[in-house]
Amino acid sequence: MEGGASVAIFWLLAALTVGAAVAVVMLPNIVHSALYLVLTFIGVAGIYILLEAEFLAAVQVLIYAGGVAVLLIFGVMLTRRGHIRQSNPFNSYHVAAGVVSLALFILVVLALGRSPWHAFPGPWPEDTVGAVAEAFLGPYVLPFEVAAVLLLVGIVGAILLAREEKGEK
Amino acid sequence: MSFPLLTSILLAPVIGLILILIIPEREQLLIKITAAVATFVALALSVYAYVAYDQQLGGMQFLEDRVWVPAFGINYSLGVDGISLPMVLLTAIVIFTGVFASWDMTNRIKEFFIFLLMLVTGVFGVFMTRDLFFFYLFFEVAVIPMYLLIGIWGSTRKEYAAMKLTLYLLVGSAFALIGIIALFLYASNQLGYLTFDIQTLATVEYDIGFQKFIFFLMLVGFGVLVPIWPLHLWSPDGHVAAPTAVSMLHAGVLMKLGAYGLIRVGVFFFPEGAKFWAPLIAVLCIVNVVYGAMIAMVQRDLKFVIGYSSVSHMGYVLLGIAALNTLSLSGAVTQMFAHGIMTALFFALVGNIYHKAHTREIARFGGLAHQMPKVAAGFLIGGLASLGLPGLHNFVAEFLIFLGAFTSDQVLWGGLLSYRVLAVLAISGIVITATYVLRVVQKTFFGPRKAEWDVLEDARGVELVPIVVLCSVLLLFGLFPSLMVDLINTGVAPLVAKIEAAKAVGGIF
Amino acid sequence: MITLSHYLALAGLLFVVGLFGALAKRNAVAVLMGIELMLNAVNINLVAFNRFMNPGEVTGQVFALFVIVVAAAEVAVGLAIVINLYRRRLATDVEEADWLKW
Amino acid sequence: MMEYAWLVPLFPALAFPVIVFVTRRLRLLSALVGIAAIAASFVVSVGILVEVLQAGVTMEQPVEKALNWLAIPGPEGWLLKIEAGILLDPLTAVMLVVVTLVALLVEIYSVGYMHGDPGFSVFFSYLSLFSASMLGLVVANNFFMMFFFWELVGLCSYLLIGFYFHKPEAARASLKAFVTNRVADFGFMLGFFFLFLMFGTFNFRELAEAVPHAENLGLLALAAALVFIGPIGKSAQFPLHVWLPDAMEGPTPVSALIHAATMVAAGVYLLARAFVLFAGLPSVMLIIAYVGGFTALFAATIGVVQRDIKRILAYSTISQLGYMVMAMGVGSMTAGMFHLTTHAFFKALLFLGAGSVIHALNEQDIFRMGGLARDMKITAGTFIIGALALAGIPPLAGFWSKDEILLAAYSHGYTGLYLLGTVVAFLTAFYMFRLIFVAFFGPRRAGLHGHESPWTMTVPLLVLAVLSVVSGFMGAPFVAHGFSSWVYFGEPHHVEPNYVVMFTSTAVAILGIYLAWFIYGREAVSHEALSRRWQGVYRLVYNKYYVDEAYLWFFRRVVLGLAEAFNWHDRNVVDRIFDGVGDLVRWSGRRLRYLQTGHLPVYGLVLFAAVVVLVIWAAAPVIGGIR
Repeated sequence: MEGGASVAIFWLLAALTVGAAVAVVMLPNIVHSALYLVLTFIGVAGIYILLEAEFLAAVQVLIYAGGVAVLLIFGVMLTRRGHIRQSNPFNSYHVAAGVVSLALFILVVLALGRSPWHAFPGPWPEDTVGAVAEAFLGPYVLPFEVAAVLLLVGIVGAILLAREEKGEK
Repeated sequence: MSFPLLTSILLAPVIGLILILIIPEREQLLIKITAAVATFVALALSVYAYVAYDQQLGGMQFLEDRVWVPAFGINYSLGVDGISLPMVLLTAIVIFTGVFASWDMTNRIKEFFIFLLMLVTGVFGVFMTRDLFFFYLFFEVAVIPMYLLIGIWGSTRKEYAAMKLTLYLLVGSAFALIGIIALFLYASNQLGYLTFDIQTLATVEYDIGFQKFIFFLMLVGFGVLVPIWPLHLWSPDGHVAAPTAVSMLHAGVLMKLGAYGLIRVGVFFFPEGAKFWAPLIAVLCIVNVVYGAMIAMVQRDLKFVIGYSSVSHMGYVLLGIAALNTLSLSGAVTQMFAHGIMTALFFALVGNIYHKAHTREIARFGGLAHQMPKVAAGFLIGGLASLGLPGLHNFVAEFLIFLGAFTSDQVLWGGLLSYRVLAVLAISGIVITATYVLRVVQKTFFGPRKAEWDVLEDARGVELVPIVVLCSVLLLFGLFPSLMVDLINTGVAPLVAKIEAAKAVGGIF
Repeated sequence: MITLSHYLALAGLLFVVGLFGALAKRNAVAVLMGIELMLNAVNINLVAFNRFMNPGEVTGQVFALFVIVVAAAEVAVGLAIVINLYRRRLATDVEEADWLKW
Repeated sequence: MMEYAWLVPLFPALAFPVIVFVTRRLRLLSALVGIAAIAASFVVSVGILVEVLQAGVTMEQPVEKALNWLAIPGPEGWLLKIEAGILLDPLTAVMLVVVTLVALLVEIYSVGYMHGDPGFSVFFSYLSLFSASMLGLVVANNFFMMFFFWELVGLCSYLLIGFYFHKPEAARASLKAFVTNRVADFGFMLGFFFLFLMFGTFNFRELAEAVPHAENLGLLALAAALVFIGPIGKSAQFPLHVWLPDAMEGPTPVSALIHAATMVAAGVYLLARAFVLFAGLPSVMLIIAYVGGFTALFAATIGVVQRDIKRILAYSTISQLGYMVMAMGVGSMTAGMFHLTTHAFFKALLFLGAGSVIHALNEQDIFRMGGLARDMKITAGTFIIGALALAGIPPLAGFWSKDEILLAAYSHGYTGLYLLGTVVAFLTAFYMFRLIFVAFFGPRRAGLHGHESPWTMTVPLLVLAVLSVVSGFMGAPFVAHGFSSWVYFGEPHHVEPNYVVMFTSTAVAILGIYLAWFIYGREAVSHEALSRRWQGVYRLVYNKYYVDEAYLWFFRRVVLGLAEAFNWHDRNVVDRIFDGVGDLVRWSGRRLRYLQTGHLPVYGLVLFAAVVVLVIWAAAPVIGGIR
């Protein structure tokens, strides 16, 4: 990626992602929000590609855009009540939430501005997937197994919580 | 290491406790006999230890060491010296007579004796241990059963009193815990290695400011137990509510835990701190003595009178500690022993009366000497001991304390008030004590015979054991005080040497 | 030239938007979406740091992957709760689920 | 015999437990054990007296044997050394004989008097305990041991006064006696504490050497004054005399032994034993003299109007004790001790006589008695001898000892006290013979018919009567080396008789007797009329100048009031503060509850608001661009 093109692409992707995120948050219609969420996920995947984390981008698209977004859409469908157009209003504390978020953002930006990142773009291994795989089965084998157990528990829990009681309607 | 004497004293009640666990509830007599045997074994061994203690050698004897937690230098090390041996003997005597004093209890006596023996194990542990960690551990073991014993088997306002007592003691022990931990940390980085052994911790040179602060913590922590004046309110309520054996143990022994702790962990570690806080203790203990005695004069409940008299008498112990010289300190330790025996006697008798008459209201009593001559005689001996009659042990103790405080030339408020004046105020206590004790004796035992009380029968058989044992101890050490005072001197000598070596520090005021 | 702070700024912005979404929304599912955004922002951070600060290894990406795993499990359980809430109170309104109220 | 001196207190001390635990059931055996014990002590005491006088043991070179009772080692030598020891000199020997003799006679007398009383053997055990502690006090060789037995004697007086504990007045009287003595012991203890502070010892001999050249005279005077408070309480001097008249609630033998002859004399004995302390301090001597003098007059006036036979004798005892203390104050230890000795005999006689009367008539008010001279020949006879001795009619014992005191006062220049002494002598004669004329010679009143007491009661009376006559001669001036050459302070002095003093005191006594005969014997003037004329004075004196009421008021108002205030303060202030801490926690808990709104976003907001705050607080310098 030569310099000029990658800069443009970065700004493009950034705008895309943030715009979609703002849409997810602002739109009154929950379904629109869900769709824009998918868009945000894809934007993030793009950024991963820019950071040469291809495998991660693929996983992002696959799980987030494919799985999580779909799940959210299901959630939206299952809990529909009242008019869909007003299904995603703000709660009574949204002003305070806004203030806190803004304050946090300012702090983050200030902190970023002040801290001297001595980033040195060194050689990036070609094959990130192999490295990741070795990491998973190397030093991180325990977290890897624990993650598996976590998923299992998560699924069982979700089923238990969400299944309908007999006779309950 | 020959026969582990101290551990067997400590474990005798525990074994008794375990045996009682096994015995079914309905075998009431068997339970009582087991408790009696267990405490008798402890008593016999304590008497043997008392006799076998080599006074010329002095210092800690009958040593036992077993490593417990090497990482922190905690080891299960036992030993008794001139100060702790009389306390062990006192505990053994009081629990032995306590068991007999509660011979006619009926409801749930299995749990009662289990908690009682647990309590006494804790107290034995505190007096015997040479390890600061175990000191605190046994200290807590002694406090917790107290709550249950008062809460379940108590009398007037027992829940309130049990809760109040436990809160006071636990808050107090929290202060002491902070002090102990601070002491431990400070010492370990001075010594370079972690240890909880009292002897080695005492060799460390503590900085003055540190001493002043930590001694205050110890003063509050153990002062609650003694009790020192503002923190004393748990003891009258606790005494009144507690069943006989528990109030015997409570006033007879638990209060000495506080004073012993103050001496062993307070004065022994922080002589400069002690000198700094001594004026405060001296003034507060005068309030203890006079205030406690005056209040005892207007109490309507017999047990309240004794409760407040304990507050007043423990004021003398504090005066002994505050004067910080050989005479007063050996007087203080002697008073701890003497007062323990005397209060146990009082509570045994009051328990006896209460059990039969179902009331402790002095106004309703009168002429009980007609129906209960032996109890009356016992009560009179207890009363005479409490007002410091010569020939009984308390007189020797009080005499030493007064003489020690009187001859010490420490001053307060820049010379405005001297210890001599405080000693005079304390001595005036003996007049007030004489008044209220004999007034109670007169109102309760003398005067015309009341038909209402003809139903009461005198103490006989088992009930006589506490009266006889305690009275004879008071008389024995009253007529031959050197039997105990010489032993206590060997314990007090190193303490006083440390105090003398300490730099002269101006008092708090 | 795109430097590390650009990515971090982007992640920060995304995180803040997600936070606003989570705190300000009435619908529980929207709150979940907000949380998802925040998690993605974190992932960007991880990968960006890995790429710029420590390119030799892939620990950043491994962590990102774990975050994704956890996020997935979290959404599943979150939605199950929301559905359960919906079935119990026929509303996914966050302010009506106030059983913890004093 | 002297080396067995420690046996004297030991015999009765052993008798006490023997009676209480062994022979309590058998009444006569208990009495015999008691009497045998005190008799043994008496024999040893007489032996000691003889040996002391022959072997030339004088006041300067006493025999002392002691062993450590309680010793606390200090850096150099003993920090505190308390001995249990005996100190034998003529003073001790005389006191031993007096105490053991009177105790023996009283115990024999009690066999008859206490006959039929349920607590018969307990009474004898208490008497033995009392004799043991009194003898212990006499032989003590240091202040601590004396204080030790001093309080034990106070205890026995408490037990014996309250012997009829079913009588509420007796119970109150015993409490009053003990507490009053306790107040005095408080002062006494402070006194010898000061001495220990200054001289570092309690031992009398060491003090005798150290006191003369003490430098801080002010402190010494304070110590001496405080030590004198002990005798004020024990010998019932003003203002601590209130307990003695009430002590009459006890059985009469007790009054005779304890509240007439021995215990109350302990105070005077202490003054004699520690005379070196007072001798060098004129200011303290003056206090002692005037306290003694005033008490003598004060008590005599009250005695004149009392109606109860034992109360009259009680006030007479207080008055005579005042005499002895005055003698000490005036500087003549010999006169004080001599009067103590003779007084012990005739006052014991008077009390036992009164006991015999009470035993016969079961009545104590003299105005309800009458004509006893005819019905109880021996009691009446001995009683009259006792009265004559007390009044100071020569040649009886009272005359010589009282004369010596008046002579001492006169010769040492205390003319005021001499006159006061003479007035008291007059009053003494008057109230004693008022009693005799009303009780013994008047018509038989209220149908009470006396009958003579059994021999166990009359023999002691006779012995004491003989002693009342004989004991005077040992101190009389014409005797070569009499009492004054044995018991003295400084150097033995020989008393040359001063006939003027002798004559005036006898004349005054006879005047008193005549006046008593005139009012009560011939009833020329009715005493009711007299008392009505001076009604105000009469009522004031009859009610003992309301001293008792004042103390009672003080105790009930001030002491109990203060106690109630403390009690209220304890319950409401201190307790409320600590309970308040508990309530505070509960109150604040109720307030903080409202933070939990239950809304999810609120929790999130609080969380992140806190994050913001923390970041600002922590990273302020970074963000602020300082670093």
